[in-house]
Amino acid sequence: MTEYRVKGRGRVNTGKPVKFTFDDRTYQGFEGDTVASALLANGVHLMGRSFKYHRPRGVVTASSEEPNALVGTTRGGKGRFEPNTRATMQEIYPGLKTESQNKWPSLKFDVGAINDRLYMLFSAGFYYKTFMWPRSFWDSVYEPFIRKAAGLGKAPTEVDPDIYASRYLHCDVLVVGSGPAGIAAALTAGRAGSKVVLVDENSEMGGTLLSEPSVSIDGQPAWDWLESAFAELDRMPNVSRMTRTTAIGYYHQNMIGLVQKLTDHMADVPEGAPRERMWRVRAKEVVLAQGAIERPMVFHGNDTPGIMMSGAAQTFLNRFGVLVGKAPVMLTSHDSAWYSAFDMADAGAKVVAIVDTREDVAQALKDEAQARGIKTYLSYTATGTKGRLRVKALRVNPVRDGKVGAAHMLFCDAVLVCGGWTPSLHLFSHTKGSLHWDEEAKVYLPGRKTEDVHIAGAGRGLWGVATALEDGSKAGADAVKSLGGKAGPATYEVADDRTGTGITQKELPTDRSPGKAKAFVDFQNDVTAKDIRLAVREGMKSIEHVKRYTTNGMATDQGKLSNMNGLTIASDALGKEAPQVGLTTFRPPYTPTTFGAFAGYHKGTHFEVTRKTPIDSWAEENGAEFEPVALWRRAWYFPKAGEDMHKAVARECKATRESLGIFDASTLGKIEVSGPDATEFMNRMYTNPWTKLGVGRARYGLLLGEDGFIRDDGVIGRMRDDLFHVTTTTGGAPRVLNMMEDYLQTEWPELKVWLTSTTEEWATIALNGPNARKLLEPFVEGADISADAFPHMSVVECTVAGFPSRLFRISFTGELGFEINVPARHGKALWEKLWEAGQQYDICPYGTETMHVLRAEKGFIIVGQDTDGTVTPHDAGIGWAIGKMKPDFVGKRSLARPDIVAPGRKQLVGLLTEDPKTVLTEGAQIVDDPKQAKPMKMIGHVTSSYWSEALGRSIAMAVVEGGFDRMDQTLHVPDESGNPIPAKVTGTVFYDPAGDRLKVE
Amino acid sequence: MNAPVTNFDAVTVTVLPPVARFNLRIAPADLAVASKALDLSLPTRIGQGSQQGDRAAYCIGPDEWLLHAAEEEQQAIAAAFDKVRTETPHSLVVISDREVTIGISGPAAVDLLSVACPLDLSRIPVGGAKRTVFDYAQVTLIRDGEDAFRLEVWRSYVPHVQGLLDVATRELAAGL
Amino acid sequence: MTHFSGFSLLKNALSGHKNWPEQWPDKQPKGEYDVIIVGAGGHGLGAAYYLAKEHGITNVAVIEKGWLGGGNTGRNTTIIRSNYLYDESAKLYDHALDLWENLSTELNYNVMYSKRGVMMLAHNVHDVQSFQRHIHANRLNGVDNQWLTPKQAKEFCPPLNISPDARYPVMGAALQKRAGTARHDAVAWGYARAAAKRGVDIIQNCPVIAIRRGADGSVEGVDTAKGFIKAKKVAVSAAGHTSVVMDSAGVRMPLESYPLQALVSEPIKPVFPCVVMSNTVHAYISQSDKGELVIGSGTDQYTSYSQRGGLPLIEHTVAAICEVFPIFNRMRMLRKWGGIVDVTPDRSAILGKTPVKGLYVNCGWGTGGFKATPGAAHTLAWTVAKDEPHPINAPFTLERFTTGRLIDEAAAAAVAH
Amino acid sequence: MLLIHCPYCDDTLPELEFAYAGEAHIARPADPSKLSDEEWRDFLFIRTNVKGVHAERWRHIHGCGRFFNALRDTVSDRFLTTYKAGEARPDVQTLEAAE
Repeated sequence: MTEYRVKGRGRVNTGKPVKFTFDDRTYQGFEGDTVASALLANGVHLMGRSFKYHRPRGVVTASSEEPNALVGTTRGGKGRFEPNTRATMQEIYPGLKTESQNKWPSLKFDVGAINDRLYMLFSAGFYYKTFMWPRSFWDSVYEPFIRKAAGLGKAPTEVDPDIYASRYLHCDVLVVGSGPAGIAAALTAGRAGSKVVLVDENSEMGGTLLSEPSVSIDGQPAWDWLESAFAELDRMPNVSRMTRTTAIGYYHQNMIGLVQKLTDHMADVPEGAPRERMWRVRAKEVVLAQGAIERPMVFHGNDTPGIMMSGAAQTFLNRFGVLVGKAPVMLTSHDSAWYSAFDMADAGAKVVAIVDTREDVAQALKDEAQARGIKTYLSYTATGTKGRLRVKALRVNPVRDGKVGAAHMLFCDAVLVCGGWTPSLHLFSHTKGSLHWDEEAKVYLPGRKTEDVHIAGAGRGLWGVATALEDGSKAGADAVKSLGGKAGPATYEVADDRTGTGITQKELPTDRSPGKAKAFVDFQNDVTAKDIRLAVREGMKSIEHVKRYTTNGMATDQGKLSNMNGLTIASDALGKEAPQVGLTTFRPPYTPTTFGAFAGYHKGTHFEVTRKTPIDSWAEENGAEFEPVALWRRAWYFPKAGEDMHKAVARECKATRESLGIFDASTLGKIEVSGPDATEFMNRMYTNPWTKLGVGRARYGLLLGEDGFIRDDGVIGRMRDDLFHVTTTTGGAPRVLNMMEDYLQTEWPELKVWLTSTTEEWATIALNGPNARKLLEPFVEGADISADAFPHMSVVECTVAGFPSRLFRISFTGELGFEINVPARHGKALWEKLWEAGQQYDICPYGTETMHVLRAEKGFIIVGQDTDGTVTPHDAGIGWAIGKMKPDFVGKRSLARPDIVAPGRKQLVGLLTEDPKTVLTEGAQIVDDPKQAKPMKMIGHVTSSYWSEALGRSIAMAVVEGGFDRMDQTLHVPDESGNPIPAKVTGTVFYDPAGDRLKVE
Repeated sequence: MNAPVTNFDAVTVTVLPPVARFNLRIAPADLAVASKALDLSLPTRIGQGSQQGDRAAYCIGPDEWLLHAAEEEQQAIAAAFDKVRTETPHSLVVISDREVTIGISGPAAVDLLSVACPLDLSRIPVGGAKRTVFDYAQVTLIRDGEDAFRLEVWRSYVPHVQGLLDVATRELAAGL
Repeated sequence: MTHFSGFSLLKNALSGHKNWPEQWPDKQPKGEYDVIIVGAGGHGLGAAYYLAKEHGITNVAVIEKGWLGGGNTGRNTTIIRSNYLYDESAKLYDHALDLWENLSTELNYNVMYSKRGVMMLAHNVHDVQSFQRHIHANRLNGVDNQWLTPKQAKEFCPPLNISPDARYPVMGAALQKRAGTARHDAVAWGYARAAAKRGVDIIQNCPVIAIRRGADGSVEGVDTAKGFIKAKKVAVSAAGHTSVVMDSAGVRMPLESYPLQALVSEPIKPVFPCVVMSNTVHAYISQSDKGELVIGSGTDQYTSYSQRGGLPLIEHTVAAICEVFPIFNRMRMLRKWGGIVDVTPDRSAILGKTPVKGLYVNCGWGTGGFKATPGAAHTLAWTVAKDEPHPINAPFTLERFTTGRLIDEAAAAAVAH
Repeated sequence: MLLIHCPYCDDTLPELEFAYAGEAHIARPADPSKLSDEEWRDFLFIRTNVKGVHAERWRHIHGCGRFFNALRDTVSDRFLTTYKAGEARPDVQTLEAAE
């Protein structure tokens, strides 16, 4: 037993000692301890340094709103370090390593504390007023200096090896908080048969009852009652309980995010177990029973280690069996601190005094204090402390008729304060529900609701165990009723309930110059009462301005401790009531939440879907390099030993043009457009005319947006009078289908047409090259694919290698070409058969890069590369694809807009560099006069640019202002280093303009 | 495709053998014609299903049905519908290869699906089906029993969905 | 109003800071002004400042429904850059950048403009083509923007994951060295203080009910919660609420307002030296001078004024950050908030005159408004003062949606094929 | 994450199954060629962007696939009702009276 541990108190397992380290020193606590309770048990209060002044700081709370005791933790091993962990929430386990933060060289001696001496300078808004002279110093000196000073803990440096999980959960009633109110709500709703989920952020449930063992409920001591209540809840199959589970955010329509910590308290973590799990709960009704948060008191030196919340001291004593001090002074304006004093006295502490700012308190309290020999000072203020690393004394003065009298010292080893209680309404605020100001209690309480939510207990400003139980049960019953069920609130017999009252106030009156007082409001961010008054003086009249100007409430506790004190002081300075000054909005998450928990499974290979074709595995086995295209990964090129991309692509191009290439086109979008009105539908959607396209023939189709710009294209085959096989670009498939459905469902519902995506029904293999037919013919049954019987731009249903197939004769390369569609499961088998048989023609697999080169040699555009969403069919030189006779089609009207028909639009042309060896950079800009000064007049840019093996020179496509009228003009393309590269404007068909290569017999 | 079969006592995940699968689009008024052609009366409410022997039909849209049958029946069924196409316009598209079916069964089946399916699974009736999402993938979820489901997943999304199911299965096995 | 200087700072420090005056008085409206600006964000306050400073028009009121700087100015992720593609955009944002560089001195208010460099990641061949197009265009426009190899990118930003096996491998990056961040609140406060000093009235908590027009159709003034205020010129600079205000003047806008979410992590010691943007995975990140990682998300899919925003989007954004910077997986989110951004069909702003005489508008900045603040404010002031377009804002008209001369940065980024 | 009632499925389902599709009741003109540039601009680009009850389109894209309309309060994001494509916009007063 360490010297501050009290025998017979607390719920920690004294049978199970646990060793852990803090700043490399080993300490012992017990199973059930937090880092904070274990360190306190060892007499350690100093746990951190503040943000701005690096002042020594001790733990001030026993809960998740802790602003001071933030430590770095790791269980050892790579990548498991994390900063800013609350010592009050982190349970200890064997092997846990923790370290203090924001200090150098040591926690006890920190050079950064020099800032504290410059306190007078570092006032609110300091940065905005200075560091401006000389101007040049900002970038080079001041700003780097300021950034160096930033931050609390160190960033992790390794990749996190842990797994994070997520789960959807649907329930009738979600109860947040497992104090008396929450438990009562869960019991009532559970008994009524509702599907109930009860959650609490702590490692065990019970809330205040864990710190109030002396209360008895229905004749049982509080802790026994808890046991039986949990037992009953656990017996109900419709109720589940989750500890270490924080409700982080309240989203639309009763969706609540819960984060459950699964392994951070374990010495040995089970294989495959996630560290945290994000629960996305959809609850029909929500009960918020989050209790209230104790308010600090604002006075000079109120941040000295050893000063903490009185409720925290009570929790450390009763839940953890730790006396935070042996000679504490209580400083309060609320009865609850008196009870803490009594508990500590009863546990063997010598309570030096109870200092209360109120003029008087209930006689019963005074009697109990007297009975324990505790001095009491009523109508007193605190004006200072002694001690730097640990409080040694509290300086107190009487206040008579508003006048602060002579000071005297109360020597002590701890000061336990209570400035009142603030209902915890953070989640309620996430719903944008309104808060109303309770003039009497000086707190905000829940007002108008926007969701199906009930607030119970201290969250509604109610006080005491009996009231909480009653109110919680009522909330549970209300929830059941709004679900259409029946439930009456249960009643509870409560004895020894310690209810109380109190007041809240601004910074305490003092006999010192307020200008010199360091009376902290936001401990972590070092915001003092003086800073807040200064902000108001400088015209910051809304609490949002005060917050942003002083950073009050922006620390990692998000103002849980500081907002109300800050508001009280600001409104006092403004001479207004709090509601007129406002309240800063609480934002999710309720407490800081691990990124990993949000990312969940979406890490590495699961970060995003990677779609793979049926032939993908062949490409992988054959050494393909891949490129991501939309969600797909596509074979980019197939390098042989020692080849870079350019060598490989040159080889693939040559092989295809000279003999035979094979290409996996399975990613192309495919849509089945069928129904009696299919032709009419196609006429309205696409620019081209479809009426005269015969069955068994195919045509290039062009799709515009209603704004007249090119959206997508693809070859479309007519399978039957009432059936089209539409192909789209790889990335465009989902968009095109959605766009078609939109027009069909909402604009032309009268058309009898149905659309079905068949992208993944078919594997698509493209064969290109003079030997394409020679290879394919022997495999084909049920169709004659000879040149005359099966001309260019035809489609037929047949079998290929015995597989049912839709066979197209089309060419995206300018060579004799076929595209074979077979049911996806046969794709790889067919590929392998063709591959085998193709060896006699030196068949060459090629990827997307070669495909791009071959099509560019023929001047075929790629939507999204040669067009960019501002290009019309005419701009792209494919005006021929527009059905001139058609009255209307999607985008037609926009083509008549003034600036679309105006001269000087950018048009797609070919570019041939004067030096055939020079390959232009895709994206490079084009100018008329390379000698002009910057900013230069740019007349276009290079959209596609490749080395053409077939032509033995470079080729490029570009969009150029008035390009069609610039044929044979020489333009200039400045390269990376600005040297202009001369290039001649040409047509876009570089290779085989007559198209003879298609006419292979 | 032969995917690994992962399981522990509470849940089993398997890739099921292919079936003949169709997407049927037809005006509800003409439903009788379709029922006749399929020789199975089609359900009329979205989410409902009807089964008979190897044949099953699930209503997944106001004018959309997912049809299942034994592979060898594919051509016969296609032909039966083709006969009535001109007088009763509709669209029957073979999608046997578009999706791959993953079977998920066992006491923890619902938990496993809940890792990435946002639906309240308790509201999906046995014998019913729904198009929905599993993580980033669109799927059709079919319920065969209290703790037996099928996920029909577009072929190219299968590696992603299976990978997730694999991670989640190990997570369930860890018991936290 | 005290001039901020080393001397005034020291003097006040020694006197316990008791003597700092108000940075701007909280005014009640007069009956009439020469110009009324609706919306006291950085844009509106800036316009008022430049009207007074550059055009000698000081009888100006800036009317704000809430607190100044409380809208998108105080809610954005403070990224400042000018490496835009089209000449029109590049000129406008670069004009802003020139003003940013001198703003602290000009306003005698440290807006903490930090030239830490903005790096945009390319994750696929299409990104590379698109970034090269930007870089070449920027260079010829005299805008700084350079191409980095993955290795160079990692040298510039050490936490970056450049493994080629990543789902979205880094294939390179475009870096604008001159770009960076600024302290968003200070921009609004600095302009407010400087404008007030020149006689501009800043009227807070005064919602505009309607813009009033006379018989001849021209602007007469605005009806507000504090009564009617006369003015022959009214400039609307109300971001997400522009549609509502303009509608009251009978002008319908090509705008939609979407929720945009952002978040910060807990503060950590300096680890992230620059700004990194990845449009492909939707991740925008920098580290504030306080040590928080400041992270921007994409817009939700539906229009909204609720400032709430959904969880799935945030989950995706955080996942994206952890994908590109895996060491941040154990960091914690401290605070998440939402703003309302007004988006035009071509993702470019509308800035200048309207069909209504005396009515001017500055809107449609989408997610990019903060970086434009000084440039937009400066050229809007010109247009209001002279009743004619400034050469730089001239292309950003309402008419372009009729004629089809769009400035489509979004489309120019196009789509993967 | 919103919950949305699909009028075709007659079921209330998670937003993840739906895609927003912009303002509702902007019908494509029968003969666009008859429209002035201004009228065409209005059709293409001008939106009410109302702060309050907004008539908008959604598609149950990962469900039944239907486009439908909704009335949603853009200040609270609360849905007043959803209705099938082609149906007239319901009257807000009667809706709120019905609640």
